Amino acid sequence: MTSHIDAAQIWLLSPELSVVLLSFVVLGLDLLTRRKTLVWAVAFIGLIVPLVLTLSLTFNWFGERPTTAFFGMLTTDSYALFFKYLFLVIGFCVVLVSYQYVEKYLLATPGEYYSIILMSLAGMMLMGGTGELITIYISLELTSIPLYILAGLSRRDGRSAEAAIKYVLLGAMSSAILLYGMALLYGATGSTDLAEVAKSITTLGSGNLMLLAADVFIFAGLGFKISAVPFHMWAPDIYEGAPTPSTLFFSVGSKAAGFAAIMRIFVFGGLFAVSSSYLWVLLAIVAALTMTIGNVGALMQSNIKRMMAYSSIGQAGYLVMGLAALAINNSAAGTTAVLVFLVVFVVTNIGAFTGIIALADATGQENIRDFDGLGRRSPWIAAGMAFCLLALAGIPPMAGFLSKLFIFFTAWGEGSGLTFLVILGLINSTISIVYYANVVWRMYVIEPKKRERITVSNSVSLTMAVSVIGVFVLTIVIGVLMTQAASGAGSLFQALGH
Amino acid sequence: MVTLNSFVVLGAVIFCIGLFGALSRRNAVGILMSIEIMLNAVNITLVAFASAFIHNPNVGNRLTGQIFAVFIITVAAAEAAVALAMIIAIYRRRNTIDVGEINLMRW
Amino acid sequence: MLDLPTVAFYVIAAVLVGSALAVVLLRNIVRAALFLALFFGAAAGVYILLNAEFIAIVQILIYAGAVTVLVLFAIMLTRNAMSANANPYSGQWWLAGIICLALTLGIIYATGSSQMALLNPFASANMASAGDAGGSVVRIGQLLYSPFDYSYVLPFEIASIVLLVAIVGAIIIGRED
Amino acid sequence: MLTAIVFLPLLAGVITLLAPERSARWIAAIFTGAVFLLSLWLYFGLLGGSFGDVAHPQWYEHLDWINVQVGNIHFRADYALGVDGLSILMLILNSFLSFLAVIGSWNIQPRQKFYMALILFLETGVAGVFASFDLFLFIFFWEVELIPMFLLIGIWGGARREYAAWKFLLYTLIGSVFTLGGIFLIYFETGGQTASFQHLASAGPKLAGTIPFFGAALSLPVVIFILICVAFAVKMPTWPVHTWLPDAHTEAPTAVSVLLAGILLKMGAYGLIRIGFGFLPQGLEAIAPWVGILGALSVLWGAGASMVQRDMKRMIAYSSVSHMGYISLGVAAAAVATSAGNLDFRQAALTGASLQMLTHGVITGMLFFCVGVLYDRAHTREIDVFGGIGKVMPVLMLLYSFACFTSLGLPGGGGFVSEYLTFTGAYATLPVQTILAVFGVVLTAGYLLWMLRRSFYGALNPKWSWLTDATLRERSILVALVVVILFIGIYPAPFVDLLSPSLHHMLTTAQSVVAR
Amino acid sequence: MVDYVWLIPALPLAALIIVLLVTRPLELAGRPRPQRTAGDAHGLHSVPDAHTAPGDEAVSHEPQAHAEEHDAHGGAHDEHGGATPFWARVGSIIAVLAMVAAFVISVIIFAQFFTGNVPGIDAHGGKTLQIYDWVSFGPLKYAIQFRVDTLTAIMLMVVTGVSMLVHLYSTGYMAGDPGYSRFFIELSLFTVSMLILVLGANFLVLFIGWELVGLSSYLLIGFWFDQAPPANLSDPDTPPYPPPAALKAFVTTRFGDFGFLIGILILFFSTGTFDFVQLQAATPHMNVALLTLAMILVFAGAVGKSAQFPLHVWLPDAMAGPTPVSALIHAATMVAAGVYLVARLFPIYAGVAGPQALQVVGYIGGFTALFAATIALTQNDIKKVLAYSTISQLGYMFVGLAVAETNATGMFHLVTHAAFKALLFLGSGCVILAVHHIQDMRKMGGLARFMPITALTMLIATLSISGIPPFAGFWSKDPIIATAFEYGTAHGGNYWLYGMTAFTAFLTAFYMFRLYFMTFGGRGGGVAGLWGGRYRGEGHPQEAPWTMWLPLVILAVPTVLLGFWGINSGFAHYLTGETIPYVNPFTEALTYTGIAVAVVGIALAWLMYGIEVLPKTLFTGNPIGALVYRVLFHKYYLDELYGAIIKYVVLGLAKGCELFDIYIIDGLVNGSARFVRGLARVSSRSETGLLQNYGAAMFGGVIVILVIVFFAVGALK
Repeated sequence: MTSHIDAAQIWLLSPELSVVLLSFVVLGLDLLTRRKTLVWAVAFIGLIVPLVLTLSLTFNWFGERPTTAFFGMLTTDSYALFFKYLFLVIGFCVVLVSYQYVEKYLLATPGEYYSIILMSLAGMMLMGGTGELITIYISLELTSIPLYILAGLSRRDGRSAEAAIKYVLLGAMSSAILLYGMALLYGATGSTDLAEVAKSITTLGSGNLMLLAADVFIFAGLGFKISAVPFHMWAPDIYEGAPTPSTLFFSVGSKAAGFAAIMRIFVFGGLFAVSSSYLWVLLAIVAALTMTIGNVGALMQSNIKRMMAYSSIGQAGYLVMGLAALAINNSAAGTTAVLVFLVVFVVTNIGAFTGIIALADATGQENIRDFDGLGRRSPWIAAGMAFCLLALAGIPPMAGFLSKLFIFFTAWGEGSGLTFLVILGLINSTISIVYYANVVWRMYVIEPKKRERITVSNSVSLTMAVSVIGVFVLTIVIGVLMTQAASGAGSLFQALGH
Repeated sequence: MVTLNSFVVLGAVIFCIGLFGALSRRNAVGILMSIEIMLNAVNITLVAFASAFIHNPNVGNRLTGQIFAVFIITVAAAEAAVALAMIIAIYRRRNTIDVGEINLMRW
Repeated sequence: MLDLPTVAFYVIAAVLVGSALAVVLLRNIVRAALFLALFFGAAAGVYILLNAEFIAIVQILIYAGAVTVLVLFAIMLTRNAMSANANPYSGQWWLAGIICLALTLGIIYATGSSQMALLNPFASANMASAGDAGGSVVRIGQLLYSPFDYSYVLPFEIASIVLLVAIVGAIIIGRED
Repeated sequence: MLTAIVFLPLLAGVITLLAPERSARWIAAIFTGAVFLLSLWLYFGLLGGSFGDVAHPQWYEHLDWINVQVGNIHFRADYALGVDGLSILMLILNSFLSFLAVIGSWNIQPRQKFYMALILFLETGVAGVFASFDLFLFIFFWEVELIPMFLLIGIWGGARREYAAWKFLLYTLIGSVFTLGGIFLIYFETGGQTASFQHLASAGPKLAGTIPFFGAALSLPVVIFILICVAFAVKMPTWPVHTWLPDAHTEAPTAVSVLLAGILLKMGAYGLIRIGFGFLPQGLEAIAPWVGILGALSVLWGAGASMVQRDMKRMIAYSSVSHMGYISLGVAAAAVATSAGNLDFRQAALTGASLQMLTHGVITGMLFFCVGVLYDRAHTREIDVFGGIGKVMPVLMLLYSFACFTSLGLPGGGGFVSEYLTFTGAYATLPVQTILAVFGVVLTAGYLLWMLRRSFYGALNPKWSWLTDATLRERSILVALVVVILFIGIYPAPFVDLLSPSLHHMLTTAQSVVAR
Repeated sequence: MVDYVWLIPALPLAALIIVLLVTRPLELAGRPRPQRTAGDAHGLHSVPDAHTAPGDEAVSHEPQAHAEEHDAHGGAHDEHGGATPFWARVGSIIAVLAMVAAFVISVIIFAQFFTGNVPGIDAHGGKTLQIYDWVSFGPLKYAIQFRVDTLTAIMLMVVTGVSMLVHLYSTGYMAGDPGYSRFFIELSLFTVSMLILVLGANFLVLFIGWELVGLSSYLLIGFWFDQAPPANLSDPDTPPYPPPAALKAFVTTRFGDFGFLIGILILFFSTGTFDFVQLQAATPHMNVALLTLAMILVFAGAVGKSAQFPLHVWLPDAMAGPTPVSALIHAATMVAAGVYLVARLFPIYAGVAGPQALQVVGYIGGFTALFAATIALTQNDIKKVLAYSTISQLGYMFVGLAVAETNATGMFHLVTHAAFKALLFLGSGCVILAVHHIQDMRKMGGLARFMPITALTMLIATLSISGIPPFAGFWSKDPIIATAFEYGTAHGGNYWLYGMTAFTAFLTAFYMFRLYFMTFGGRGGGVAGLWGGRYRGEGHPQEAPWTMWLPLVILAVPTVLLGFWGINSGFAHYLTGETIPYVNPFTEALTYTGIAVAVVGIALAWLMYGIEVLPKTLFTGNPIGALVYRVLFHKYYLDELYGAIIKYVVLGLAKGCELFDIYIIDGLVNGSARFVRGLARVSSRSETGLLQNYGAAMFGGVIVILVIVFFAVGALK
């Protein structure tokens, strides 16, 4: 650990730093120009800078990179880099897809909108890249506060404001419980530096109640972000009420950030190492509930965003199953599975939401009914959306199948205790196909009431293309992805000397 | 004698009082105030822990709990600002801040 | 043994709990807000008791000052938002009560019964008389933004962005369409 | 080579989608035709050499696809394509029927382009199932066909298509749930290093031991077998999980029914033979009598239910249940090892069952095409509303009768060969079940001929006097099928030679398990 | 020549292919195509092409007129007098020529065996010819092999001979029928199949032939598939209606095949071979009880195919086919396949299997003989009488096989029966044609005057079947009755078989002469009612053309002469290769009893139908007689019984299956779907939209989890 901050440490921070600077630039640009396209283009192209900087970190362009900076509060292990890329992809796609929606439906100017998104993005990136509780908390808030704002940005109806207030109040409650957990953890170990926590935690018994209470509270606080049952209840309302690009953003971003933080805290902080025998049961129960309630709840929805909310709860269930697999042996396999699943989930979810945005851009409708005959009204968007929905459902040949298979496989392989969870997961994915396929059914089978074609802006089409191609490529190179994820997961465990 | 545990218990009690308010007050501002109470409870706990750790040779001089409390205060203020803005926004739209009536979206 | 700090603690604790209950239970929201200010003040007292003067100052400045004012403004702005004769408590207050009670007991049970590894030597010490703990403003200043010694400069910088975001957000949300 | 066969249709499907509406069918026809020729080369290219078995696949292609080792978890799924005799046969059947399906739906409306693309996607999925040589790749392809089929039934289906499509989808998926569980089990139990067919074929039969289940200790191989084969049983379908089939068949458009009966059901049978029998012979053996009973029950049940159907397609669908029962019977019989001496009988049974996959594919395909010809004109398939239409549709009557007769196992048609082989072989190990199944032959004759009698025989119902006979295109399809059916029926040796090495390999592996 | 035996089936096959692929398309191409005019779906069409054969190009027809014409013909086929197209005629000539050639080869082979000049013959007196292998698994061979021995040679003679004559006959009988070509295709198909059947060296080939003749039979019975149903189908006097008859024939025989196939399976499993010769060597190692069961099951196939009780019901209905078909398939050859099968396996039946096997054969045969004869007494349809007579005679053959030491007794009756029954059917065909498709004998009478050749040949055949010496029937039937008597003596005085066969002989004589008198004779005819009499029908019957009467004349020759082959066990010697001790029948009293019985039968028929001195209500006048008559007339109500079983039991069970599927299985399926949907509704109701509920859920969840974990700690500690 270097004793003082130097250029190399700034280099480690540079991706996040550049995102923040970009958000300032965008915000400032908004004052100077009224041309939305310019703002949008700057936001979009500007994201290349953090990408390049992340690449420079990955490939050590400027010499061997230090492992940590800022007194251990910033780490750039493979795990962190993995999430940086993931969030940058999310950033690119969200910025890309928002172009038309912003001017049509949002209260905010494009500059404000993009800068808020970018700040949140910086928060997310930091969440994956820090190994210290205070920083995690602050990053979480940097992530969340923009999201609260984003939820309330829709100009059109009261639902958006309602979503925002629900989101902010529940978010604050969850922050409180998270903080309480962190406080307890601090109280138990005397440090908020996870590496030190991991060291000192071993002297506590596995059954230390204070530690377990801290575990539960921290999980509850972050469980809110990943919408795990029973902390999921906000998701349907807020997904429905928020403007669709924002919904997309927190359905993928917030969730990924939540998982980044959970795994960081629980693995890096050594919590799983100490209390795995209790925690995996807890996680298994939560996983079972989450996927069941998510998937069953989605069946009867009529609003597509609400359905997607339940869907993402269901997907979170699979992820939590991965966490359980991670917890049971505290092994990197579960982490790998979660990382892989997250990537695929992010890409496919972006595709699915892009379809929703495309329809909303054109018609302003967002009921499942409104997708009737989309296959004829807009063949390419419908095809891409169907492709992504089916990938979410885990139907081959889409990558979703493989990532889900991998997570189930890992859970199955990690312990016989998770066998029934896997079977429940398989049953759930069958149930989930019903509502995903229902959308596909409506898009292709039902005849539309209006037959005129839907015009889709290029940016939306491009996003769709990116995510479809992404899914397709992921299918083929999923092996590579898994290897990368495995190295990311490995780096998370390395610090512990595993 | 006031031990660490006294402070922790105090924190727990206050946290839960705040929680009760957050879960039962119908006025959105009231909920927000309750949440502030919860955060304060956390702060009390943290500062208490920090004091307990103060003689710890490894970490004591970092005063982590106090620093944490500073950050929490900062963020809570920011959050409160945003939340109040939203309460006002919804008041403008719906003319109510009764969370029992803010249920346009359900099922 | 009943020394001054102990007495002070119990007094402050009683005020804290009482004012918190008042905030939570009072029907009149304005009064509740005023009790909130009291609560914040009492909390500062706790901090002083713990020799965390800086925190106490910040608490007074930000909470008792800024936040309370903010809240009061919000209450003023949203006047008549609640129908006067409506029950200020939601229908699930009893459930909330059970939850809170259980949670309190749970936390007390968890913290009380467990051995706090690093705390062991100090856990039973009389906290109220710990003496100067180095929680000076200077030390805290160092810890917040020293680039050379161990410091929380990264979260500090992030916190500044959080504030910026909050400002921007509040403006966007709060402005008229 | 195999990659081309599997993915060419996919490519063609994409091209079809991009091409203008009018040219879609031509593209589809050209590509399916090309794939058909390619798949023939699978056979002719090996003529004179070995057709391979599961340990020595031919046309083998192998790439690392997924190979991750994290901790104690090793997830390995190779992109391994390979064939042995069994797969070659199925691949040819697949490409052949897909080609015919494209030709057979030449004038399908509406949304012709989309239809053709879906057919092509379907072909890819099915070909992948038959060609994959890694269990994970297998299950990957296994579900590829679902959505194209779902949409094909949904968009171009009959009145109750919604119910049928959903039923098809969910039934199949629920089957897969168990199968995936079984696959995980077998993967980890056989070492957890690879799921390649070669590995499983050698390691699977060695599995032994028990697995606890709510206090009971169940035999591990049996449990794995049952789990894995649930999806296959659904797909085949076997009683009592067959009820999706009549609905799906009835509602699907003609060519899709052909594909459904012709190849999709064979995926189940193929899985049963390749995975159930090939990898877990000891598991199958332990419950073979029950599997045999299920087979016989399917035969009789399907035949019985066929008798009382009013809708031709529904009747044929139930007849598929019945005919696929022979496959279960044959495979079950092949797994029973009462003594070393009856290996030859068991090979006969297994060959019969495998051949039944082919013959049922072409024969039922032909039946569906015939019904399709009728339906295209009359827009009804209700048996009783027709009457004496042989008078106006003599060619169709001839071909339809041919299909019916070969379906009921008349010599000269392929059905006879497979049924005869199955019976003669299966009797050696499962006599009672075989006798029950043989009775199905009588029932089959009953319902098929009764159907002919009610629709084609008798005085022409004046209502239908305007019906026109099969067109040249329709005739060509049917005649092509006739030729194939006759060829199998008269000279089955090439097909059996193709199958023999792979089946023999499975049987000797199974035999060695019992010997141990 | 034996090596070229494959030519025999190949020739008709070639003819089939040529007709199917060459001449018939030419014929169709030459046919004028009617123009489809707008709105002619129910329009009127000009006559010449109103009735197009199946296989025709898509043509629109005028259906009502068609149906009416059918009715006018009483349900029989129509269009006589219409010209047969040139190419159709060419096709038929090709078919006939092929049959002639096949017959010639058969004769040569037959002669070779006669002279004993067969190269490469094996120890079992035959030669197995490998055609090709289906498949083989180790020692299990599924081979397509032909076997030629004396039994085959005889059958080849019978099949090709009768088939040739029927082909020839059909060129006349079917002239002008729109399905002329199709008829010859199907006829050739039958011949091929039958030849495969008799040539088969193993069960596989035999079974192939066995099933294929079933197909041909089905097709030919249903040849006039487009007939309108007659008004009163259930009336026994109504001529059978082709569509259901064909169905019935096929399914009923399949029922027998079920047993047959199981028998094959047992034998194959036990011996590992299908080959008849190898089976002879292998069966002695089998469990006798199992073997006996297997042989009885194999016989079940014969019961179906040879229309023995209780599976005989299809044969009378099979008369719905054109008469040449009845002659060839349902009298001479196919129905004899069952007999051939038992004869083929005779060494096993008699030598290896338990005695129960042949007892079953004998009793079923004997009972059927009697049973069918009683029904034949009451039938008025000329073809139905002959059909029941066929059933009865087949029963004789089985008795002959069951009671005798060799299979020669039964086989000899098969051969002679083939001749005279074919003759009888072809003759009846001439009659039916002459009286314009009336089959009811009550509308005939005195036809001998109009068609002397037919009458004379029919008379010879009738005498033959009645067992009057010196006609062939006597020489083959008498040994059966005699052997049955010996059998009874040998089995402790169990004369049941003898009694049945002897009584049947009486009945046969009666009903056959009843048929003759009602058709050709009658009161007022010459030679005491034997030659001519009052014609009760309409129109002016005429003698058939030469193509039709020539086969009658040719068949009359063996009908008269063939019997003499039986003298000195000539036939038996030829067939078995052994020298069988021969007893001159005329030295036995039993023979005279048999003849006397036959004569009494003839006399009774003569009194009742020839000179009609006895009233026809002689036996039916009293209540018991009337009841018996009713029962017999309705064929013991077996059709009704079977119909009821099918309708209520089989279809009931089938419906049960379907309902189970719909209500139980699908009920479960749909029910679980509904359950999940209900669950979904409930779970989405939990989203109340109230944020405090959500918060309560969150913190409540925290507590629940906390409690679980704490309890887990307590439990695990």
